[in-house]
Amino acid sequence: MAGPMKMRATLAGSYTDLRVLMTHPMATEQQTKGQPHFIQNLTVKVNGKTVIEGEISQAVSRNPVFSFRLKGGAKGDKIEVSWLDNKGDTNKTETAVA
Amino acid sequence: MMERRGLLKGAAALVLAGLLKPVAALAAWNKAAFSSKTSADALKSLGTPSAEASGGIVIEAPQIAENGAVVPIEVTSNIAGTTSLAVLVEKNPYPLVAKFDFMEGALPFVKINAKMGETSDVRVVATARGKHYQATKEIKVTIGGCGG
Amino acid sequence: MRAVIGSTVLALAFAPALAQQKSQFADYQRMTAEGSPVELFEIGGEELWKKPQGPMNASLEKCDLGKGPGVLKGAYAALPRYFKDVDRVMDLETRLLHCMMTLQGRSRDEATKALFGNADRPSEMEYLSAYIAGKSRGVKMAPGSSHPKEKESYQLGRALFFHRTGSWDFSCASCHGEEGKRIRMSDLPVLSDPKSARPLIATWPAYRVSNSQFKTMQWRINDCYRQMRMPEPTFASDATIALNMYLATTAKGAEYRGPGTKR
Amino acid sequence: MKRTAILILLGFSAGPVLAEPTAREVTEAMKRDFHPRGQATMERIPQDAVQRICTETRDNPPAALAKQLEGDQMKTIVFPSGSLMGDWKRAEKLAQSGRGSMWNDKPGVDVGGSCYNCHQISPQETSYGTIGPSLLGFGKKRGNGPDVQRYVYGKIYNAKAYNACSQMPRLGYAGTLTEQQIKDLVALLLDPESPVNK
Repeated sequence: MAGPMKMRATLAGSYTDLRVLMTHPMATEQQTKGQPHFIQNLTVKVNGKTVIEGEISQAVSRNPVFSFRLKGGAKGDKIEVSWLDNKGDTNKTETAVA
Repeated sequence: MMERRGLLKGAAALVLAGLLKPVAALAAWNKAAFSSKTSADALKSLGTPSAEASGGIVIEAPQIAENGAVVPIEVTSNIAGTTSLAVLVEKNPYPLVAKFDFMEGALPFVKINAKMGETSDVRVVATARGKHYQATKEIKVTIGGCGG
Repeated sequence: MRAVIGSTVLALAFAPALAQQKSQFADYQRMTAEGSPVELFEIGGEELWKKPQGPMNASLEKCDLGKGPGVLKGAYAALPRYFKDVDRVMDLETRLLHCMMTLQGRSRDEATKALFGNADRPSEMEYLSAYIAGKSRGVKMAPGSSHPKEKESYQLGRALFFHRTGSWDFSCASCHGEEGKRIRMSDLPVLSDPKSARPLIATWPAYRVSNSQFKTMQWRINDCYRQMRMPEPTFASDATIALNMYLATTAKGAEYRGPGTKR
Repeated sequence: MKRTAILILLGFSAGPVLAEPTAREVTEAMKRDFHPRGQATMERIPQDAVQRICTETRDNPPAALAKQLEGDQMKTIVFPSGSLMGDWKRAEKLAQSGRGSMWNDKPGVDVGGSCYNCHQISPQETSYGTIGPSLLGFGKKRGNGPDVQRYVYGKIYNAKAYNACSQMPRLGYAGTLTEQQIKDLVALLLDPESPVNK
């Protein structure tokens, strides 16, 4: 079962500041004797439309925290962030721009 | 085209059969780039084998890190038309840490926490309008605590 | 009186020099705090606080942390303190364990199975501590100091702090007793000095980047004794609570700013 | 002045209601509230004379008492015959490692001297502690004659023989390091080929 995720989206003048926190071990090959467990893909959508696609490695720190910036934005815009790891686990969270 | 449709149909069938989660069937992850043991190989696999040094890429990170398990790295590209950013830690066993594609609606900016095994250059490669640009910054990793 | 004024003048004269001596890790510490996942532990802790568990299928929402059943605001900042119902001084984790046993009907063995967590084995105690400590943000730290057992706990904690023993002859003060020293590159705060203790204790419990895990004061004390080459202090024992009491009392008056993010 | 300070520490400063517990009372509390784990047995809890007196005097015993303690500690040092210089190349790893004697260490396997935790040693290692003095260029300044070898060996074996309340562990006396390991560390500090002296 995936642990909690948390996201905050706030208007910061000309852009929207997005901060996402994910619970994940991000275990490396070294730590697991060859059985790494880490998030590989993440997707940011605004009102249903994909705006950022990320591919990440086991070198991202445990419990990943990402910040992104979205062009413009308005209060109430619906932001969705999802991730997928190398074992097929996924999680997602949604928030509205504040 | 036919082949692609066939593949998609196959994936859809797997999803329906409950064998694959929908995201898993569609997500791409550049295994060759992430398995590369040098940044040169990783960049080749990403399709950005050479890049021109640019002051338009700003890497904000501490010059010296208290612990390599978490090293905050913030990247901004001021190069017009930037559509992707790749972050590499030169001396990590697998240098490529992350790669982000920015579509309409996103600014070419990202902040991540990366693991660093030792003091190393951090390299950022940006792609804008089909051209590749890069910048590097050294981050010193220190040892703290009793080492128990 | 004159001496006091004299030293104040001296302190002012040296203030600019001191300001320049700020840690070379200041940028690192600021950026890791900004990008800390510590909030995840507060969120997870809130879920656990409200989740019915144990043979009595009860949540912890009626747990009295000293401010009355279920009152969380400022509760952490007032710990450790004396609890009349058990006639004993308790710190946060000791009290939580007490509530798990009394409200949820759980056995001590079961409730203490995963005290110090890691990525594969999360610790309920750590998540709960994050949530509860977060409810004291902005509150001045004021551990109990009036009951004779609170005074006794402080005195034992202070004596433990300076007590040299174990294979390597260490006391807490061996490392945390002299200004300006460090282990490897880690600065060592003088924890018997309120000036050093305040900013530090006011940000525990904390997400520790070296473990990439949320850690509590019971863990901090346990792991120091491990590295001091000592036997293991028993979780929630009077000695561990006393050390906690000594540190919290030394830091009293500091505004709580945790849960923090540390090396 | 010094004597007054000691009297205060020994209990006269405590308020009329509650005195700070004595070292013996603290030992009893630890026996009650600690438990053995791995190689860290309860035998590590009772204080010996050095630990008790250093605790009671806050590491500042009267000179005569300090001298007596140091003399007693000197008698614990077992000096091997012949050269006390081992292999500095092996010692760097020992100096780097912070393992050894902890409840989660395997006796004889996970062993180190924790030297860099407190000392600057080889110039290549920039993450060094400052609780102890810098040892950079140690042999260059002092040479590596038999007396210096004996001093370094003895200091690592039992630092309390030279300074009763030193914060440095008694690495040989406590059984953390073997004779050969201490010899290797002596070489790290004294061998002209060691990076310490380059």
